[in-house]
Amino acid sequence: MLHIINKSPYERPALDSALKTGEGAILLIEDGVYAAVKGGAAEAKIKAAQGKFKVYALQADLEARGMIDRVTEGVTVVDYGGFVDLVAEYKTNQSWL
Amino acid sequence: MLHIINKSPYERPALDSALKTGEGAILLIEDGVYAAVKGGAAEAKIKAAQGKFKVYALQADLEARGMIDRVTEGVTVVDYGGFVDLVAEYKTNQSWL
Amino acid sequence: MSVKKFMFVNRKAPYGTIYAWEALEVVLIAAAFEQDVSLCFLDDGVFQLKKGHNTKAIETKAFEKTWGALEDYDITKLYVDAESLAERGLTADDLAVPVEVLSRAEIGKLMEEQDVLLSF
Amino acid sequence: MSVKKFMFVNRKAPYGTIYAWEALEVVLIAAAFEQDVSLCFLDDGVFQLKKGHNTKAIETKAFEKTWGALEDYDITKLYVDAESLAERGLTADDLAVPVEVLSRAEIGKLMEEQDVLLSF
Amino acid sequence: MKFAILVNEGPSTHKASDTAYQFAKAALAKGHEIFRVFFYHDGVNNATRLTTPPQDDRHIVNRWSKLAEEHKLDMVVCVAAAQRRGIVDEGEMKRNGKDATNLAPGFRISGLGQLIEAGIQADRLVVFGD
Amino acid sequence: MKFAILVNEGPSTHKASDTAYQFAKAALAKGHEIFRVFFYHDGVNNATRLTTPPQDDRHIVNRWSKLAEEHKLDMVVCVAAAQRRGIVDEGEMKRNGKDATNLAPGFRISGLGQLIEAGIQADRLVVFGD
Repeated sequence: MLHIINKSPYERPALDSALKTGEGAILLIEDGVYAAVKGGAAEAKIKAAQGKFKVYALQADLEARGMIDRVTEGVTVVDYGGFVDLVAEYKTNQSWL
Repeated sequence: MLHIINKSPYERPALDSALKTGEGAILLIEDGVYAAVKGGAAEAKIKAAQGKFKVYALQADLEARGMIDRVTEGVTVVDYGGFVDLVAEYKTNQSWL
Repeated sequence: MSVKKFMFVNRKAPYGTIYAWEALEVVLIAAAFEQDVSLCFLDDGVFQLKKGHNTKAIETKAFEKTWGALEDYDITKLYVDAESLAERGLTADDLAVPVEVLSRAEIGKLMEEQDVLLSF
Repeated sequence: MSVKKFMFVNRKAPYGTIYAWEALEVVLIAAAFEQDVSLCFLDDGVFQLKKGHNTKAIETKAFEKTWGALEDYDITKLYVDAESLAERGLTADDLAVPVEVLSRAEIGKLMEEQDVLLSF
Repeated sequence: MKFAILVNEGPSTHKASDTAYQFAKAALAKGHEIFRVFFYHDGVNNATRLTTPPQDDRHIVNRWSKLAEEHKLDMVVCVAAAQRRGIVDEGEMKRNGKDATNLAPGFRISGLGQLIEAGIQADRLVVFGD
Repeated sequence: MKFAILVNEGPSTHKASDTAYQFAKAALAKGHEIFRVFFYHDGVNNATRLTTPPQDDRHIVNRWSKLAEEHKLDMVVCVAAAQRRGIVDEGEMKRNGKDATNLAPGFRISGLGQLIEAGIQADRLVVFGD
């Protein structure tokens, strides 16, 4: 299934909780995209998760935060259309609010 | 100074951040009162902090959450009047939102 | 009307915000629509079920009794994450209603089986 | 009018919520009242200062330029927590304006010296 | 494919409404159907016609109204959440003895059943919130 | 002692407004003065007279209005935050070409300067938010 995460990994347990619970795909949006940025403490979490999850991050939110040029390897950047495609692709989705 | 914390220690870094930065007194209110409850992972943090901080927790919020009978030792329970007294007692206060 | 599997994922503490209470209102409506309803409690959501709420001093409606009433609406599938309980110093005995305590992996499997996941 | 020491404590990431932007509006007013204004950035608040914001696709006003304009309002005391930066993989070179990078303890001391702390 | 969207936060403060709007626009552009947009919790605050955002900023409410008009979207505001937060149409005004309305064009106030129905009828329900 | 209070969240969704209200009541009961209550961010949503909370629940807006009347409290709603969120008095209605008002009794709309002034004049400013 698709796990949608809109919370910063430095402020909320949403990403940790999703990683522990599920499998499938992770889509990082809004403040959640900070998890897709390399160099920070979140990088190791995302790298460790990539065996079990495909990881996506929303382009618009990465750009807004000045982070589009430092995305962790293996993370796929998608636009809003890609967001729609992911929701269509997976039978179920959950927003980890 | 007085540090006012209204966030659960399990969901937000507010308490950790206040403990690292300041000294003086900690007042736990709203979901922040979960830090004042014994038996959970937050208990050790509060006990460790008690050398540097006086720790208070708001009675009304502990009661609402069914936690009034399991407050960590050394934490002083205050009512809204006590909240007012604490703000008056310390020259400055900060809400760690 | 077709029946779908609705799971309500509760991850927020009660009273600090209204999400837990307004989520419960949705649960009751889903039951009225005779859907296959389950609730799962993770992270601070487990605090919602703690017994002994007394909201008199915060002057807010308590919803502890509603948990007990869920059975009248044929809602009996309440799942609680073992790890979230333990981290918060709680056991199933501390909760206001009977629940099934599960591992994260078991909860993950249940989520995969749903049609609709509503998270609060 | 008397002059007080106002410190604005910014702990939230930009754009996910409006707090950072509306906080900046208060900062500018405090400066217009000729108060002794300082800003401090902790936790996710350090992300507010990251340079290179491009908010076209989220269709929201960017406020990166406002940091540069603060000097015109005689606001020059911008303090950033070293630990928060490091945890997020950032250095002072990544930021849109010159700041003073301090330890938590140093920030704590500055807070103690304030008259009013406004936190966002 | 048939989508339903749940918006749980108001305009401005949280990004939920913005992201939901961009998602809806992208879904429509791809030829998908949007069965319903349901506004709950503070999401009901997206439905007031009384906002005046800064001129150089997006107009979140009008944008939703326009999208609804262009694509005949069904945008439903939860009545219970709306009553708590003061979102009022003609019917609610009379029922609750209020002296004004503030519901924006393209929105209608109805019950939570509309959310459950959206969950049943749509192929996918996506939640945007905080 | 002279207190100022800043409320940054709306009614119902977050507890900030409730806690601020209980704090204000307790401060007044102890003989303190409240120089001003300032509503910012979503806090401006506390100032709509259009809410109808459930009958067995507290009425957050009316409670503030009543406290203000009893104690002659100065309750100020930030104009910029109010415009973004649709809180409107007579003056704002005319200025922005709106067709209704929703400001509750006891509140007035004014600028952010009123918050800074409160910080200067009061002995203590306490922030309630999320």
